[in-house]
Amino acid sequence: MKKLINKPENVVREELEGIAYAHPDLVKVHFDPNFVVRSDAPVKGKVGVISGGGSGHEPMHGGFVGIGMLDAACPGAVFTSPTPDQMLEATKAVNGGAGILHIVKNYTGDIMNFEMAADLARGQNIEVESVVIDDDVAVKDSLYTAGRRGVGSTVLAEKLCGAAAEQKRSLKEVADVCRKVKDAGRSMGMALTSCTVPHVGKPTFDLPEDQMEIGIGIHGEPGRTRMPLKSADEIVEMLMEPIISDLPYKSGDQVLLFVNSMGGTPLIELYVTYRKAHEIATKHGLKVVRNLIGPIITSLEMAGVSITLLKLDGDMIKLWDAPVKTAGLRWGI
Amino acid sequence: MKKLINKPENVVREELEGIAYAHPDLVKVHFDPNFVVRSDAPVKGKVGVISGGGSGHEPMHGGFVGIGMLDAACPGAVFTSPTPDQMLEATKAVNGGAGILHIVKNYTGDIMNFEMAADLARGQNIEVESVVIDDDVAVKDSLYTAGRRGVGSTVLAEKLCGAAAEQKRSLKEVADVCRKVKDAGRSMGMALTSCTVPHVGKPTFDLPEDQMEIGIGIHGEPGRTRMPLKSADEIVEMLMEPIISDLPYKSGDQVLLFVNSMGGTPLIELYVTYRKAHEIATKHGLKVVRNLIGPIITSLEMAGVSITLLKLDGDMIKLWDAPVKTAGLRWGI
Amino acid sequence: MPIQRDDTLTWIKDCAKAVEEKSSYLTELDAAIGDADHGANMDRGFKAVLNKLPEAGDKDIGTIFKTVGMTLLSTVGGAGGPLYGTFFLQAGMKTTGKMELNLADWTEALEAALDGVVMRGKAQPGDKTMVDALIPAVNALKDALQANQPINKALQLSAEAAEKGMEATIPLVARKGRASYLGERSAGHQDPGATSSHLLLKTASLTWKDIS
Amino acid sequence: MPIQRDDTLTWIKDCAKAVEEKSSYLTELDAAIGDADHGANMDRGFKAVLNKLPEAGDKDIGTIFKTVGMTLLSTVGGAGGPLYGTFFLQAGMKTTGKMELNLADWTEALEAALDGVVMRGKAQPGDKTMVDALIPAVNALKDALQANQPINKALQLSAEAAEKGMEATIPLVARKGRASYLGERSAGHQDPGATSSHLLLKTASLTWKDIS
Ligand SMILES: Nc1ncnc2c1ncn2[C@@H]1O[C@H](COP(=O)(O)OP(=O)(O)O)[C@@H](O)[C@H]1O
Ligand SMILES: Nc1ncnc2c1ncn2[C@@H]1O[C@H](COP(=O)(O)OP(=O)(O)O)[C@@H](O)[C@H]1O
Ligand SMILES: [Mg+2]
Ligand SMILES: [Mg+2]
Ligand SMILES: [Mg+2]
Ligand SMILES: [Mg+2]
Repeated sequence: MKKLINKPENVVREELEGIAYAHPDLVKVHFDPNFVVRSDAPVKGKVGVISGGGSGHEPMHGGFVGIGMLDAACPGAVFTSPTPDQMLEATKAVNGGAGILHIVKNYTGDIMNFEMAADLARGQNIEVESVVIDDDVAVKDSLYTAGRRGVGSTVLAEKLCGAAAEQKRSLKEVADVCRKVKDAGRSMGMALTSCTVPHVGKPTFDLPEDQMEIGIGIHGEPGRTRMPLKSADEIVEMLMEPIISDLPYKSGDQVLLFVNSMGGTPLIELYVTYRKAHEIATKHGLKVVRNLIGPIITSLEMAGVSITLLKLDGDMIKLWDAPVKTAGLRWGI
Repeated sequence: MKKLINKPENVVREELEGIAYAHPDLVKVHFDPNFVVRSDAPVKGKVGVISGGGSGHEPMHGGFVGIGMLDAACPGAVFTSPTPDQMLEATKAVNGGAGILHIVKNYTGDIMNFEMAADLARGQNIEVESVVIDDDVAVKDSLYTAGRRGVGSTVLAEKLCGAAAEQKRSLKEVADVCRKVKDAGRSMGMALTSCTVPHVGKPTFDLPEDQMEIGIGIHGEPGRTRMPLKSADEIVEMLMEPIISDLPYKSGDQVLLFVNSMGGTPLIELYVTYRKAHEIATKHGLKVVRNLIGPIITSLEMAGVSITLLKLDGDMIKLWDAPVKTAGLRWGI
Repeated sequence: MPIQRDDTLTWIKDCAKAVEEKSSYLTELDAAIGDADHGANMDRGFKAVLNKLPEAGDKDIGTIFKTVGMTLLSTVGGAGGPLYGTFFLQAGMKTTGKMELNLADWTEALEAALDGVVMRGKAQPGDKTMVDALIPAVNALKDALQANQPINKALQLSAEAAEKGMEATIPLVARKGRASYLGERSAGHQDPGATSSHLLLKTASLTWKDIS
Repeated sequence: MPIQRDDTLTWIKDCAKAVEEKSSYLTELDAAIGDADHGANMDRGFKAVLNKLPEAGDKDIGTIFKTVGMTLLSTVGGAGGPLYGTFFLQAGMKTTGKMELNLADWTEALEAALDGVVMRGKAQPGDKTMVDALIPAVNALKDALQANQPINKALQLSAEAAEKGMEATIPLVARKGRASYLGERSAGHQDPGATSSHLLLKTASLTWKDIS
């Protein structure tokens, strides 16, 4: 295992210490339980937007705490959902009196931990709504299973809901924005290499030099199929087809195209990927009016990409363009 | 070789096509010769700031073209300096009548190609100043060799000079800012893994699973020493010591601390790295008043980090804080 | 003599030891059909429990189990955290005030724990989860109780039933938890949560082997 | 009969072929002490030259060499681009208007080319660069000219001198170019640029082996 770390069990704590040193203007870091909040929290009369999940997906979520996006983020151990006490304390810390939105990725652990936290918060008279993001078309949606995983749309929901909350919209309205993203966003990812969880010390899976995994999860969960490595253009087609056909998007739709690095894939390859994704979207008549390109929702040092397509309406475009000031996304301020 | 590419010889072109699709609001991409210019170039009465270098270091330089930073960037083949015709055409395209600054990294190829371009531009009555950045303390500075390599400070120079140019400072004043960065910035990097140049198809060097390379160059040039892998804290000490002792920085100095991913190292490790670097700087009495953390000047998918320390004065801080609107760095606008 | 308060402390400590020993194994099982953290999560949780246990001082068994539950809840994370947290919290509710447990008490506590897990995770038998180890274990306890078996014999039977349930998860296609993303590809692997559940019950039967 | 205009075209085409064949080898040499691109750069450049050559139509040798130089300059990049660009541009200047070259013309052209490389790169003999192959080659040509050798013999001697110069770079510690970053560690490796310079001169001696 080749990583810039000290002891595996200290990675998350030391990361948070680094964030605390680096961004005192943006966030405060709370330890035991661990959470990151906006430096000016709680903001009176504003809905608090909170997300959280296992560490190892940076900048998500801690890198998106700040004006116009998240009020708080709860980082768990690497690839492990955080615990209810973290979410409860974060919820209390950002409670400005207008209620709290929990943006939850659809993983059993995240769901259960956030559910317990929401129950505890309600017990303390804090109004909480939860929206579960489940946008990964690599997994078949089904009532009889855990359903689809939550991936790329989560960050887009965090941006749009954060902007809506900043406008002092009500909890229901902010949650409605989140539900819109949940309904209008679809993602799919692939891996060229595995990643190595620090406390495990060896790759989560073996991927031979000539193979790739299509439909990978952000925790290294095996994908849909393993197959011989193909060209970027062919890979992008394999990711875009299930995304576009799942919703379905129709000609004339305005979309945000989000090309994400799993961590180890550098920007030069993301632009090669973006090029083809943009061309395919355009060929389908979709209008790519906004985009996001970079390592945003990562899987440690895994090489690979995911693509997210989000259908936008006028309000969503305005929310996307609204100022945001976080370590991971920033504009207009 | 596992990469999201089509044919190796098309990587740079397809990357540029991706950039053109992605950022029409920020840049125009010119093909044959290849260069990227601000969408509003040339800006009348403003010094044009240009940089360039081999591809494979993204977001540097093309990702830093836009308001408040570069007017143009010239991308060469992967790890290969661009050619004089690219620089000449870029120079002409951004010539607003106030002269052009070439920010050049100290590599023989970059120096010679920029030199020829500057001569050609002067022949067309465009005033050109060139400043060569050589901040890599891993290489001994010497009049009898090619001298130190140019690395992390380059991007900081691009930001500060871009801001100075945006204020309509004169060519000499903008070049003075660049010289200040050249004098006040020092860097050093290390690699956990090699990178693979697409047209080569195999790693530039072999680095056994238990070894690391200290003092690596951004083109995979061998470093100072190869040694057994150490902890993040020990590695950061090995990078910070030569940086701090080279200049020397003194207690009370205000600095910008820049922790850079070589491409394959994810953000979680950068924050672990930043934590220790910040502590060491602070222990030396340095005041870390600004920072930059991320994959900024990369070496394809190489895993590793570099650290840059730049001494700041009041003017430099103001220039750093000035609005910037590029794909790779953005704030205040 | 029934299970004493101090015996429950010993069981918890033995669980912590067993989880530490089996940590890599549990994580390996989780790597195959999950995300390679079940062992590390449980180990982190039980290490925290060892630190917390002194706080239960000389309190009753219910307090001990609730302390374990709260600690697991706030340190394990993932799916395992809320599930095992709920498991011990529910067992603690049923044993509030008790300083010793007979077989009926233990059976009732475990049944409440199982119900808590089902309420929280909504897994059905055959979904390839820890529930598949816990249900047969609770059923075995009930049978043993009815047959008037001594405690250690009942514990042995329940551990064996859990082991069979655990092994029976191998051919199953997961319908709950992270493994369900794999669909058919989840078949052929033993469920990590069923494995850790069996480990806790087997440890009980070993720790309390002389209690009859 | 001296070297004809068409012979120079053949030489350039043979150079392109030789560079393509040796591309991986040159890149490997560059991987050891540089950045693994010298072969790819030269190959890209000479491929572009092949496309450009028809533009030189039936022009003089100077135009041909200048076309090669301009093309290399705008397609090779790195250190090799300006150096080989200058090399051919300077050779072109010296041969402006000429439709054939005798040994004195060729020697003069190569000397100008070498001077251009030195002016551009400021390398001294022994710095472990292409200059270390070019200087002995030019010296050998001058000697052969003085000794009234036939052209093919002179070309062979200059190629051999370039080869020796190239091999002599192996033990050197680089003081110019990317390899100089390595300091002492650059010793023990053959310089890629010296190797490509030798390749061009060796190709001349093969292409023109029947010209005397
Ligand atoms: N809905 C559920 N009900 C009961 N048990 C479940 C459920 N979902 C998952 N599990 C159990 O949790 C185990 C995985 O735990 P763990 O690895 O700690 O969590 P995560 O999947 O979040 O990483 C599975 O092996 C399974 O036994
Ligand atoms: N200053 C110089 N003068 C002459 N030749 C040089 C100089 N610097 C480098 N070279 C030659 O250039 C070769 C490297 O060329 P190339 O790999 O194309 O460029 P780069 O080093 O920019 O990647 C070296 O092997 C050396 O022979
Ligand atoms: Mg997990
Ligand atoms: Mg090069
Ligand atoms: Mg798990
Ligand atoms: Mg080279």
